[in-house]
Amino acid sequence: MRRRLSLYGLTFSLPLLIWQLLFFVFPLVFLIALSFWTVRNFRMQPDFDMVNWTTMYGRAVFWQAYATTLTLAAGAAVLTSILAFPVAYAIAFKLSPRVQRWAIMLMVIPFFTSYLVRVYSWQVFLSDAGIINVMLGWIGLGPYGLLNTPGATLLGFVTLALPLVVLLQLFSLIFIDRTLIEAAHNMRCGRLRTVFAVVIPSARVGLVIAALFAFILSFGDFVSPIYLGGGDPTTLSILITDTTKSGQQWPRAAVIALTMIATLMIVAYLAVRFAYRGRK
Amino acid sequence: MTPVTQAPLVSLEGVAKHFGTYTAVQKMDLQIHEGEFLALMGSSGCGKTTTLRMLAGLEAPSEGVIRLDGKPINDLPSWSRDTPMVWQSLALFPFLTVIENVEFALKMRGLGRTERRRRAEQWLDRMQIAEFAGRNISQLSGGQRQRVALARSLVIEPRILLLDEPLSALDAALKVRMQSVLKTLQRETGITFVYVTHSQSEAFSMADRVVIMSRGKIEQIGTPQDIYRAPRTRFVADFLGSSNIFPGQLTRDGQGRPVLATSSGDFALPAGNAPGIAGQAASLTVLDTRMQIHPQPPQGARNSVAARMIGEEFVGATATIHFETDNGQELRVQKSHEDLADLSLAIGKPFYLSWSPADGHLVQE
Amino acid sequence: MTPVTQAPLVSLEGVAKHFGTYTAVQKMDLQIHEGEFLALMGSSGCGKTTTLRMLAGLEAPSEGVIRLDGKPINDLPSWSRDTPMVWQSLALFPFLTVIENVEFALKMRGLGRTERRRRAEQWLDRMQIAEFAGRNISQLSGGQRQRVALARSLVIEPRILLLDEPLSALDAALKVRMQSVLKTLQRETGITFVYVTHSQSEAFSMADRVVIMSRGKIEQIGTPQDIYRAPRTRFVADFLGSSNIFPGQLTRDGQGRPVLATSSGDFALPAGNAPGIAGQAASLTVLDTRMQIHPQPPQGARNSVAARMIGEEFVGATATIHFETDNGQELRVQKSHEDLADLSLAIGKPFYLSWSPADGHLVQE
Amino acid sequence: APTELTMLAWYGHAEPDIVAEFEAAHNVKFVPKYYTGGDNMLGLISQSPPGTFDVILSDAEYVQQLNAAGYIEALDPADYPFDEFFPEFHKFPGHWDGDTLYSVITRFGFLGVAYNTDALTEAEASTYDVFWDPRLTGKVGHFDWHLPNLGQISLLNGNPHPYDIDEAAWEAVKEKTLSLRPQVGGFFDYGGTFSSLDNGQMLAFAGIGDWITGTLERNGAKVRSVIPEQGGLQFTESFSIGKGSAKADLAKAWIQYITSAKGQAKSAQMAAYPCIVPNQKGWEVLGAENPAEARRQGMVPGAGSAIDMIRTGRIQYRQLPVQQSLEDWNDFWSEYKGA
Amino acid sequence: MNRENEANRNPLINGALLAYVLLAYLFVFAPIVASFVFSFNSDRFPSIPLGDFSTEWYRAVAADPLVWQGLRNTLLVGVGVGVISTALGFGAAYTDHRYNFLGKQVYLALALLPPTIPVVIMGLAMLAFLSRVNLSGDAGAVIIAHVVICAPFAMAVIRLRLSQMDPSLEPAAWNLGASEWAAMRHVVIPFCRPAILGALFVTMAVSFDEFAIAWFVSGLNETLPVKVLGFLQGQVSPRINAVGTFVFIVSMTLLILAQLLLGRTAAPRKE
Ligand SMILES: Nc1ncnc2c1ncn2[C@@H]1O[C@H](COP(=O)(O)OP(=O)(O)OP(=O)(O)O)[C@@H](O)[C@H]1O
Ligand SMILES: Nc1ncnc2c1ncn2[C@@H]1O[C@H](COP(=O)(O)OP(=O)(O)OP(=O)(O)O)[C@@H](O)[C@H]1O
Ligand SMILES: [Mg+2]
Ligand SMILES: [Mg+2]
Repeated sequence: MRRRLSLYGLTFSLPLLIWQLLFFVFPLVFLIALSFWTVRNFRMQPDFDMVNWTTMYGRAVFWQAYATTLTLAAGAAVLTSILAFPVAYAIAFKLSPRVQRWAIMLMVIPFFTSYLVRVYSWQVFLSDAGIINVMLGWIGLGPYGLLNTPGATLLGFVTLALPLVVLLQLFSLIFIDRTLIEAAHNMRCGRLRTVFAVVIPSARVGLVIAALFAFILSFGDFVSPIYLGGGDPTTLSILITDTTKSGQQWPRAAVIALTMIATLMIVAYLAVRFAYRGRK
Repeated sequence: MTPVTQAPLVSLEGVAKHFGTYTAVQKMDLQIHEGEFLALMGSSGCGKTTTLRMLAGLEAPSEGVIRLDGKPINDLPSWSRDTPMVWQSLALFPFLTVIENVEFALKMRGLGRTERRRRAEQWLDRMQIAEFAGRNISQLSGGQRQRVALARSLVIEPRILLLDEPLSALDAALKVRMQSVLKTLQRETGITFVYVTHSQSEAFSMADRVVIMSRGKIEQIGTPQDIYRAPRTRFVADFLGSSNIFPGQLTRDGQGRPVLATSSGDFALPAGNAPGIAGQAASLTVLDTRMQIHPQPPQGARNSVAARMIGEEFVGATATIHFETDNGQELRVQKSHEDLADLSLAIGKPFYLSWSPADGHLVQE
Repeated sequence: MTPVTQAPLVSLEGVAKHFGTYTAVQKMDLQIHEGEFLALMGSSGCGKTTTLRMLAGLEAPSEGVIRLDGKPINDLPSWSRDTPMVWQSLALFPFLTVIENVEFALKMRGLGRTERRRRAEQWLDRMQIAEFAGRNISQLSGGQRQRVALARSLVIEPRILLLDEPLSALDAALKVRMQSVLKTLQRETGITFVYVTHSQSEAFSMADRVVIMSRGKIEQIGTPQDIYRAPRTRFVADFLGSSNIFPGQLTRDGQGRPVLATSSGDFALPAGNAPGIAGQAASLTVLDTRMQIHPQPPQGARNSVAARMIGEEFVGATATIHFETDNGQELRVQKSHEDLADLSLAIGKPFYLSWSPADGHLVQE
Repeated sequence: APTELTMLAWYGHAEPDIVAEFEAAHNVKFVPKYYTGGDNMLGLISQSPPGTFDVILSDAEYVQQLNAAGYIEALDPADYPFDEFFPEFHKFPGHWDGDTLYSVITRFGFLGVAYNTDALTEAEASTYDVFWDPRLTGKVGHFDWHLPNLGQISLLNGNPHPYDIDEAAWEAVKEKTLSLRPQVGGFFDYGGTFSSLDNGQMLAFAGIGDWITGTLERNGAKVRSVIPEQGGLQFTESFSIGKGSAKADLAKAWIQYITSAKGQAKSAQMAAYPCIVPNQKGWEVLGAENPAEARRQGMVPGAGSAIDMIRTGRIQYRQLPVQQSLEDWNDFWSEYKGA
Repeated sequence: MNRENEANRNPLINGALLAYVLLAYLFVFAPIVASFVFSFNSDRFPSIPLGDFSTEWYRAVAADPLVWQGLRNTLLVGVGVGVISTALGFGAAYTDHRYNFLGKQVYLALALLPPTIPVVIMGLAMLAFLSRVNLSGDAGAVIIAHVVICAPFAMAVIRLRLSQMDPSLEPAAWNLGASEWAAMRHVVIPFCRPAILGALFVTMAVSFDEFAIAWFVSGLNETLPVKVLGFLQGQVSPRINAVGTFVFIVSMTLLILAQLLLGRTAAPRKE
């Protein structure tokens, strides 16, 4: 097989390359340029000024929002992973192949319902007079303030990430060599202990990647912090919109966006390195 | 049940295993004695692995009782038995180093760090892989992995070791090497080995006793010599594969001598191998090394059949020539190249194959 | 270069293939004659497939010239050559029916619908698979697929057919069957077959000439008989695997007779096989069937070495016993069970192995 | 086919209840793009080619910005029925650059204290201090925009011109605002404000007024707005014609229509959210059409009417900060949210 | 063999695990089912106890010309995105399958990375860039932006199929006289057909559901999900549920079609 690109090969490989260069790389590069522009009279002007970077990085609010977002996203990643694991484990090991296929099918469905609609639904569940508090009321509890709390934001993140995390975990668990588990049993490793001694180490790559995806999704989401968290505390995605309220401060918003991208890349790099540590 | 003087280490009494409507193992009786090397053989899917897994507690018997030292162990979970197993895939833990793999079973038994390490190192030494202690499994060769798997199972010094085709993934040269490692190990430690294999060569070279299974049933149990010389059933003869088999019916010829009437003709039977009831179905087996090839019909008291050559297999000093009779039965003859030189073999050419009645062996259908 | 009278159909002149810094095929010279059955043999990775792919135009040679009928075809793309190939995986098109597969090459050559169908049906008939014409590939057995693959390649009635381990995926019985199909086909059509295989048995049973390759180089070309009887190099002897090999240096003994000095002792050489320059490196090969096993040192003019038994392979009527000398060389002896009965073999036991100088064969290092 | 006229507006301004009649009369079809905040709107305009939007509805504060950025066309005052408007709205600040008109006011509303009538009485809600009431801890909501909220605190601090304050007063406003932070249950956009008031999640709201509670009230929710004793703020919505519009004439006709007495009465009762209109004649038409709504919104001439409240100084215009920069206010707001 | 062996099974633990799984599915489906229920509920702000059964939100949605326009846009965009991303994704998958070249890692990164960038950032960057080059504000802009994030999905689906293709299939075609183009037409594309259709539906479904980027770049030509965002931001109303339910049904139909197409051809290959 000829491995060099020919006219024929370029016909297939170039379109995507050109498209992604034009409409993915250029926008991101433009975003970098934008972060050095200045705003005068509510109009952006091409410029090369560090002022947006120094202003944003000089503000305590920015770092607060950064810390909040990082914490929430990391929390969502851990929480979602922990909540998802028993589900993925049970689907992978306890269900017959037929039921398993159904379980996977059902987990795919949420991807096709609007996340907005689901978040809106949660509002109805969580509000003071909402479904949950009404039901708690029947047994004489509450009402509890559930909506507009960081907990509700986390709930939104879990809603967003859980199906994907379950599926990713599931696919790494399904491919675990069953004989490894049996070998552990065979060497006096009990049920629960096997999960920690064999199952989790074997599926590490998949588990870490799943958590990483939960992190990425939560880190950039603005729907849950606004509609379930009540905009309080401020996350980076909220800060992006807020920043523009000083009259067209898109360059500053670009600074936040670029910082977010950099953070995601570093986190992804660390996660992948951790996942593959000690492997060849 | 075979009467035994010494109490068996393990005994299976009427053990069966069903998967849904499928029966993988049918009511099986088997005694395994302390210190013996027992091989389980049979074609793919005959239930060898299932039997082994029931011993290891990885499958529960559907019927019957498995006893260890006389005590039933049917309900003992895998992790409460000391029946370590060596897997075909080895099932080494890829996320642990060599020594951590070997320590695993000791850790599960709650041994302290230093004691664990000491005993693991001792076994690595014994298996001559001490120098790889800190390596990852992926950095080892096939033979080295095999040794790690053995060390990992033996470190708890069990009374019985279960092996499921442990050598099948190795190349030919390494296989022979590891056979001698295994056999020596078994002799020196006195541990009972239950060894599952496809390979006649492995089973016959290493085992004290061989169990031949077919479709979940035991067909024959015996020493390698017994089984090779006197297969009890047609299945066993077929399975060993070194014989040509003629199915037929017992009857008597014009002179009243017992013969087997087959679709390829009536054949005289070996002297000592007197037939039972006339009319009974039986098969005659003839080792492929015992057959002669003739361009013309042979003379004398030999049995003979006409057959066309259909192919040739060339293996080192010998060749196996394949023939087909007019009614479609395939026959094989194994000969050295010297013996074949003057026959001018060619595919499609007709020949005659013959054997002395004394080289035949009668088996049950 | 071997001198040939008839002009070759295909010739490779100094052909080499590099992948990056790796050389898969080294300057190779080879003539393939019209109507012959040529087998390419060698261990995995020696460049057999690469050679075949260069003939098919799927790889471009890095150096040298490939000629078809004397005309260089280096730069001809695969689709402009009539060098059909049968792949190890068969590479049948799963989304086409049997007959559509066979028609494919004709369609690509722009033949009309009816003519295409007529010629495809003719080949299906010839390969005895006409009844499956409308089936999907997935509904065929292994042997039937093999026939479809052959028909698909042969339908264009090429002068040369390239085959890359076509039988390796089949089971043993089918292999022998298909060998006879292939050989008959080649004889009847007179098409030149270039047949790549791992298997000595296949190459030696079917081919007119065998090419043995090692690490991208041709080690020996010859008829099967020539190669088996007189391997030219140590590699070939090793590769055929039926010989024990003693590397050493040519020298003379006390009486001035030529001997080979090896790490296991000095060995007398076969008579006709007179040595070249003293001090030159050479190897002595001895077929494993030609060696004897003795419990005590043998007497007489035989060469002998001491060795411990390390294992045994049990194959039908014969057994191969493995030994190891004190300096770690492995030796093998193949014997029938009868011959071994009185030796009381046991792993670890010391023996003596001997052979007559006439059974030795001297090869280049 | 009808001509398409594009309108950039808050939700509701191009819904059938408002535009159907005009569309039929002029064979026009409105293509609206609804935004949810002025900055959001500015962003959209700045990123779209000139001429994308024919008609732009914006809050008065943004008219200045639109004009400064050159996104809107100058208008001829003679084209519009200013003579029917209350005099206060003839030369509305920010809509004129010298003598050039850029935007025509179409509706306005008052911002005060929005409250849940189950939780508070009107008397209790009649001061901004109610936000600090311990009963409301965690139940005070902010409409998430600095101008109305900080303006209200500025009023509470006794500044007569809430947006024209010196540094000391600004510091005082900041300090006062920060003291409210523990009471706050969230910062909401338009939709969030609606739902959290309706489902009782928030019991009092700063920065909004009848334009939201009025809608909810119509749907049976127990919420109301009141102008507290410290006074209220006025927001103002105005129509402009987008720079480069190819259908400026139609756009002009639309603005004429919606600022006419008939259009104004319609606009006052918009299904999406009700507002007060500046056209005196419009009040009359509304009073005839729907006296109850006219009364509810205070569009009945006399004491306590909307115009009266403006004239007696109870209402101040919402506008951009005068002595501080917009950034200062916004940055402080971000800090406040993050506190 | 998927199931654990029965010898080591404990019904109590398994029961608890299965109960947990059911709870998890309940959690996942609660908002979906609720929105479906609310869409038929007369209250504008639904709560317990539920109001009367009503189809008024559907009627409101159906009567809203903007919703129909949004639907038209969504379909237009969906089809455009499906076709273009599938074509681009196919090219990239084929490139990855067949060729090795310097910088392939970078090429693959470009091909696969976009879905991992948060949508707000993508939307912002897209709008900023597209408006500079006068491409923003219409369905074309949404298609451009959606193709960027959808092409990787198409590539993944088709790459998976190509990896099931016997690597000698294409050379076999050349060897039988098919030029590269003919082999593409007669072998590669027929082999990948189910995956190509699958990719088409998956990318359409993703585009159908994307609101954040579309909000930024769609300008006046809003798609349905952007409308939903508008409903949520502007005037909370159970129309969200009605539109959501509708979009859900369309997406699911596409997904099930894709499943059927992929499943049908995957099965016979297993023999
Ligand atoms: N968990 C299971 N569920 C259903 N059937 C099973 C299961 N395990 C094994 N079987 C079936 O039981 C039969 C015996 O299987 P077993 O693995 O014991 O065969 P084997 O003799 O080890 O074969 P091989 O030599 O191929 O390993 C097979 O037909 C297999 O398909
Ligand atoms: N496209 C390629 N790129 C790099 N190396 C290659 C390529 N194709 C083959 N090689 C290398 O060239 C050598 C010869 O390969 P080839 O496939 O010809 O071996 P072979 O003799 O057919 O082996 P086998 O018996 O395993 O099929 C191998 O080492 C292989 O790794
Ligand atoms: Mg098995
Ligand atoms: Mg090869």
